[in-house]
Amino acid sequence: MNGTIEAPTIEYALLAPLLVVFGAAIVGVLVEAFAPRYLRSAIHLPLTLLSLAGAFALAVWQAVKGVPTEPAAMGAIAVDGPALFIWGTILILAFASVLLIKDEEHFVGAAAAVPGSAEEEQALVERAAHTEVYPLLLFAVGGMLLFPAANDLLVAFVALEVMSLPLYLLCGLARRRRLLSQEAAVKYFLLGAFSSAFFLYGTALLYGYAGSVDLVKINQALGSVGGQDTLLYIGAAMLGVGLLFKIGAAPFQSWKPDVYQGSPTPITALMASGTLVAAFGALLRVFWVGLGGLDWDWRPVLYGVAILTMVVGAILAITQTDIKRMLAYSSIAHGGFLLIGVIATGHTQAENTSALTGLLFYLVAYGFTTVGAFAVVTMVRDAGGEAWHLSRWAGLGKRSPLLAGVFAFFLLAFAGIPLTSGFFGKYAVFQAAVANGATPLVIIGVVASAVAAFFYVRVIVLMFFSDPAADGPSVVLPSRGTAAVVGFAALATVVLGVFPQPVLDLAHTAAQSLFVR
Amino acid sequence: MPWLSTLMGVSVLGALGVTLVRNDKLAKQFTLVVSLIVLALTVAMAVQFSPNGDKFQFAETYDWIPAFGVHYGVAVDGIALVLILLSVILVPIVVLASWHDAEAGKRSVRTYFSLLLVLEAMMIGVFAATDVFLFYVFFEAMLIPMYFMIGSYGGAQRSYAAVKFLLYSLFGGLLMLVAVIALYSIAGKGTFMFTDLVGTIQDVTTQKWLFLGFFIAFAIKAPLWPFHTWLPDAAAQAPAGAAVLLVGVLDKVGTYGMLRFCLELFPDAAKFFTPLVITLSVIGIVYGAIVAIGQTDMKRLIAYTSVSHFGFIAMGVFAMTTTAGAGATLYMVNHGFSTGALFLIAGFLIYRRGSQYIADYGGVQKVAPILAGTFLVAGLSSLSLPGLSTFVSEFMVLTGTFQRYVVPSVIATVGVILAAIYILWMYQRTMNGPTAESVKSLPDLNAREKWVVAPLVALLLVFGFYPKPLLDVIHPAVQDTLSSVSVTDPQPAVPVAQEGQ
Amino acid sequence: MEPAEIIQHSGGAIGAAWLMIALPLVGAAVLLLGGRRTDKFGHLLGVLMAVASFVVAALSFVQLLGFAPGERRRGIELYEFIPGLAKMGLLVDPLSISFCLLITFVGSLIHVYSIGYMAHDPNRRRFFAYLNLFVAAMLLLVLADNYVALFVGWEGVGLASYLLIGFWQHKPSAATAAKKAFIVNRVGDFGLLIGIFTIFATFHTLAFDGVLANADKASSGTLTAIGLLLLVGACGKSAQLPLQSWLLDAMEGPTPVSALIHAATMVTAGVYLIVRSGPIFQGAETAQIVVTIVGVATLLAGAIIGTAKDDIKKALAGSTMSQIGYMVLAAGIGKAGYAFAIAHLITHGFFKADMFLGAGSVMHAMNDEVNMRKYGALRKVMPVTFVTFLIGYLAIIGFPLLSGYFTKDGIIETVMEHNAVLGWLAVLGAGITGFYMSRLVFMTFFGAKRWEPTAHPHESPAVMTWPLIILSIGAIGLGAFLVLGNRFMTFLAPAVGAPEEMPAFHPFSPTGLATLALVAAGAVFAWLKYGRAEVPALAPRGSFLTTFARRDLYGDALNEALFMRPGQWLTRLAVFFDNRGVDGLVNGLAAGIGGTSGRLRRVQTGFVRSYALSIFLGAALLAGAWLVVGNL
Amino acid sequence: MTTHYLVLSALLFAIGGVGVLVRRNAIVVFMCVELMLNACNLAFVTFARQNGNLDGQVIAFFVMIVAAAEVVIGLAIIVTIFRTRRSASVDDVSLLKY
Repeated sequence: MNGTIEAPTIEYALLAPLLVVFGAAIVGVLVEAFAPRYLRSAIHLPLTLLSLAGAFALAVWQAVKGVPTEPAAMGAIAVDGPALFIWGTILILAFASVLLIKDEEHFVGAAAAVPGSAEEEQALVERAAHTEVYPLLLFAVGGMLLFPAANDLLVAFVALEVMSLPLYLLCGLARRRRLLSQEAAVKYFLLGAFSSAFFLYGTALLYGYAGSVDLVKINQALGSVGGQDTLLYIGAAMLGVGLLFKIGAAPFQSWKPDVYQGSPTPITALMASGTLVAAFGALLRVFWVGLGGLDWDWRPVLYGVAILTMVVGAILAITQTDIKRMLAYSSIAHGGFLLIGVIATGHTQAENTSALTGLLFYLVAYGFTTVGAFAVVTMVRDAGGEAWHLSRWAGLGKRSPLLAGVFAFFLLAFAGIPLTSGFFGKYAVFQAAVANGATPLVIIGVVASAVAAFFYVRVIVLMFFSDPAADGPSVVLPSRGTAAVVGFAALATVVLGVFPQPVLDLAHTAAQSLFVR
Repeated sequence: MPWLSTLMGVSVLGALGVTLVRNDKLAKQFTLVVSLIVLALTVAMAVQFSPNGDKFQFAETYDWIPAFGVHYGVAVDGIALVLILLSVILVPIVVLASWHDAEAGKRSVRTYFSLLLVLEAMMIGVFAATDVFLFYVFFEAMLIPMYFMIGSYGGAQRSYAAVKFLLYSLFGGLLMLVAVIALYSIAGKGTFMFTDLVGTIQDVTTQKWLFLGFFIAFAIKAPLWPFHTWLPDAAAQAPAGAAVLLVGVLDKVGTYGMLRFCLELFPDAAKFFTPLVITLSVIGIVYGAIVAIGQTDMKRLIAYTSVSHFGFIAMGVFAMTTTAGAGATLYMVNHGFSTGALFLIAGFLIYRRGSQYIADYGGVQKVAPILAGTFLVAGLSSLSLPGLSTFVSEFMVLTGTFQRYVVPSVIATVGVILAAIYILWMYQRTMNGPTAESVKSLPDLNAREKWVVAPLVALLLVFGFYPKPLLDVIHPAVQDTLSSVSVTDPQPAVPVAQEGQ
Repeated sequence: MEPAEIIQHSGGAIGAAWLMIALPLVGAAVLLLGGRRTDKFGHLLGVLMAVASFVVAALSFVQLLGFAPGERRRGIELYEFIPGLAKMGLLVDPLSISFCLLITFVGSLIHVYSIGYMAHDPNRRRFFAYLNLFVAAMLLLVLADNYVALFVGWEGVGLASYLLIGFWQHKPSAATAAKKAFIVNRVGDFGLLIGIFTIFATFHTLAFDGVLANADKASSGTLTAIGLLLLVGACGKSAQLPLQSWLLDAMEGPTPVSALIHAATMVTAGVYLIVRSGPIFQGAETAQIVVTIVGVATLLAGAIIGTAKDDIKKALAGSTMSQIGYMVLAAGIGKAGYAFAIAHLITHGFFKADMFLGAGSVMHAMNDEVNMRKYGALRKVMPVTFVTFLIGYLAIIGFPLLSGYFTKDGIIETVMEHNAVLGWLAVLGAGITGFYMSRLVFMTFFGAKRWEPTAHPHESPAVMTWPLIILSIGAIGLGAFLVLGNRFMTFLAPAVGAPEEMPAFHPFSPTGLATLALVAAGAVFAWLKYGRAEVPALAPRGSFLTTFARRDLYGDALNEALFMRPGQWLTRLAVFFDNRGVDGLVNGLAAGIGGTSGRLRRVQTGFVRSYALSIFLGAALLAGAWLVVGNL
Repeated sequence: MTTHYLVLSALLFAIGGVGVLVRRNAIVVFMCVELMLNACNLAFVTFARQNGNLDGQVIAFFVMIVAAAEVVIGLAIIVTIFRTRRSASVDDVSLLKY
């Protein structure tokens, strides 16, 4: 090479969804800077929603127009079938989360004000609001879109940070229980930074091994380069730490319960759905594309991780008394189930396709149900804000049967009862795993989900079979947005549970050509 | 005409309709009407069933989830038909019987009855499913309405019982799920249609594993010893009506599954495990009866008698002789009627006095002779007195089993003696002797309750003396099943040329 | 000579034989379903049905006589009962028709008698319903042409007996007795059932003609097994040792019940079963021997029990056991004994029913007092009862020329030829019979009044006395009619076969004389002890032997020690095991997981640094694992 | 000879990691994370030299920028919680547990 750098080519059309979101985010920042306070939220909301919708539309157009078979932006970003599918999913989920955020109830007036201080009082009085929430969220979503599409580890790292940093902040902005919220923020931030350091170090080692951070090149190097396996293994492991941390797989799950519990519920919803989807997309790409040739080595490792994750998630959830914390553990358990799908790679492309299809379907099903569940959580409140403690949910089935019914339905979906989306999600993944000889893992999986069923059922028992507490929580009349989210999620859970075929087809076409190489 | 879909459709629509009706009384009547319509339709279907026609009739098959090779496939053979008949006959009776059950807990009456109809649809579906996956879906989904019926409308311990019931069955179901998936991918047919899957699994070891996956689920459902302990709790806590459907129909899915899936899909494994299953059944027969004798709670007692009876059924299924198989199938039907009657009449009694404990009764016969009389008839059917249909089935099961397994069937026959003890002793303690103070003012059966009991008793008597109509339908199906397992009945030592024997 | 072929038959009274069963069944149904509405005429309907069924039986009998002896086995197809197992069909042949006549005739009389006896019972209608039910079931039992249908009748009569013993169910003793009767019978049925299974496994049919005609083809081992199993059934139904204990308690039932079910008809079903299954037993030496032993043992046991009872009905019950013992003994001998067994069964039906009804009329007069020590000198106040009872008494002890003399003596003679030991034991039994029956008569009708002050004995109404009279006529003449000239044996031959040369009847055979002598001795001894001597109002403590007899030879004590107590213990154990053991395991597992969770969640300390540590270690673990796997 | 640099970077990374585990003060903990990032940078640069392409060095710049952004966010959060609790010790923030 002779030092001259030729100008890179960038397929703006392909990246349009990304650019829209990021662009909107920057506009949002400008709005914060220049628009008068009373106008801001009036501008932000449509801006955010429109940008997300627009991005979604673009992604769809992209998919219709024909999925590119070449990585874009000089091989930095791969806009392929799975990526587009995941983009679509994330955008819908983000849209839903925004609808939840809409009623300011959730966010602190003045984050800088010390809880219980005069300033806070004042902030409340003048109904101050942190409208930065919207641009922050957009940045996070942008990161989420970029993360699974990143075709080289550097972009992946940047995307990781772009996704995480805004979330760190958003976690700390809860209006009520501010101490918890701030604590969540600190924990998430420190641990997140810690883990991303691992990710970066892993990147460095792999770079050292392959001489490039491009996933495809790394994969090619796997065969050719010799003698530096230690470098490779440790590097891959470090990379794994960073990714597994984001999905909250054991033993990297410890942040999840605390952060999910402390954060404002809409943000929890976004993290539990969007981040998880994004992280899995990235995990898949890194392991299937970057380390594809290494699967005989990483499969046993992930095998162990999956088992540990399912067991830890299922078992610890049993004794939880806080609804959000319980959902956090449940999402850990589901992370375990999803990992089964990651492991279920086979020898033929068809097998891999079916595994990927199952995984994508599971992500959609789980994401929608999760958003719905958290949306319901935002609606059950008492004097101190949302009623988190399970004992407060007793007898909800009598006070507001409809809401309780919907929530029960979501729980059954989590438990994977037939005729709900959750069942087909699990089924698709398990089937792929069995087909590729991971039957023992599946057996552990079903045992874990039997255990998991217990705590979902326990909530149903509380809501329906036990009598309401005298000063039980009241169910607020949902804002139109929240109602829409709950309704949509419920609908999705039913439809995917009864007629999964269309979405399965979609996922299948998306997974058809697997990831571009 | 798509009979089976119509049946399910009517009940589902009925369920929706009930939720829309505003007034409770109307809702009840509506439910009753719907269930009667379903009954009528089913009978209309049954008369068109030709016993010696194709194995599966009234078949409908549509793709449901091509990606998984899953179909919406329903059809009936003789076995399924009689079980569906059982279900649709029991539902209206249960509706009539639980007229006031739902009100006890100050909970939504409409929900109760709409759950009832949903359950009916699922009961029809689970027996009619010709697609293994569809069967599994119904198998699991059925749990939910029953779970709510027990949990919301049951007795003091209801939530414990409901959770235990759900988790126990769910666990079995999940194991079965693994087997279902494995069956699909090992068969490699790309379809879940039962008929296509029969005989695809050749390797015996594989068969054994898959068999276990299915069997454990069914053994929990049935329930077979030692997987039975959820039943007494569930049955004792459930409202009488729900208990009838639980023990009368839902549990039959277990034994039905053994006959339909365990035998036909995994014949070699079935033969391999027969000794084990027969042992469990025999233990269950004797053990269940002995434990029943020791019960102090009426509903628990009845539940344990069912454990004993399910032992008979499972034994009949795995004896693999035509007589035993047909007997077992008939047993499933009769047991539904007889235990149904027992539970309902016990329910009437409990509803009046407000206690499930045998000790709280005594001398009821004097104040409520009709109640006592019908209770006795139901009891006698439970101890399978000749002249009542249960005798026919039990006799067939034992005779058929004896042809192949002498010792087990002899031990099982001890159950006949024990049955006399638990039934008659309970009857004596509740109905005979000096009338207890607490029941002095007990009213006798009212018109509605008589209408509940009459059909059951009638069925028990009619099929007790003339089981032919049922057996003519059952026999070909059972023979077909056994031939696909490729077993033949043992030959007599002294062959006697007998016309029509 | 062998039994004749069965000929399919239709038409005539025999063709309508099913009416015999149907009529009383309808009666029962109407009375049970009709409820209070039928109270007024319930008893009349009951009687009508019984009589109607007798008429059918009589007509069928006449038609049967019309056929040549070799063609007197007529089978009637009704419908297919259990496809592949059995058809519902009837077999009208000399054997079954004799039973039909006995059942319907004596049954009708007892129905009539009951009108008076139950006059004051509020539930008389239900009583008649049950009686009709019984008659129907009993007729099905004897008319069935296969073992399944027979079993249906078999348990049907068991049910009727359960209902009738417990008819006064407000009395705990009655309820318990009823339950006991049913359960003990079930133990017998257990044997019968397995016998039937074996038959099916062997012949693949359960029809009599199929099985019995081919019995000789089966191995003697199989036949022995079947025979013994059938015997178990017979013991249960006919209160033979070791399943006798229920019969004495069964006396809790109203007296007509004791007369009809527990003396005349149901308890003889065992004998019917053995005789009907003759070919099987003839192929099984051992089985036959066991049958005879059971018979002898029971006839002695019953007699001994009879000697010690002060309760008039229990004394009679003991005697019933004993008499049935005679029949079983005879039936065990084979073709030579069948005729006598059945003949004695019929005559016994008459005179025992006669005496039971007599006892009933006495109780009726003494406001339901059953303790004979409270009777005495009743012959003056109730002459009809006395005379009829006396006839029955003479008949049973075998007073020359009365029924019992011919039939019982016939049995003893035959047994004597078959096996001397058994014979002499039978004779001994006859002697004891002489004693306890005399004791009973003397204590009841002779001696001084020992009545309760409240008692005002009087003769019973005509509706009760006429049946007595008719029955006593039977008790007088029937024996001679049947036995003389082997009339009955020749009649039965087509059904059950007969010995090669017919036994000649000689009135003063040594055995006969010995029997008479012993009986006389017994009677005299009884006279000395209870006729002439003063009978103490309270039973004296008596010797060990007396208590032994009073306690029913410790039969109940034995059952309690062997079955009841261990049973209760086992039950308690099983219940405990089920709750703690099986269920405990499940709940324990759940609790275990919960506990694990409770401990495990402590790991989530809430300290960032511990989380970081877990990540750090996790990373190390991951890298380590990877290195290991990678370098494999 | 590049191995020395690698060893050094590994050392730094380890020190940073351990620092995160042992130090209580949130700021210091955060600094340790930064140290880890810089260890990575060193590794990148070294490998760049070893592999003879510039990517590694370019990446180092990216990382610095990201690190800077992280600092901004981090300090914001830490300062807030410090104002609330008057303590920057990470061991004090342990309300969320089990």
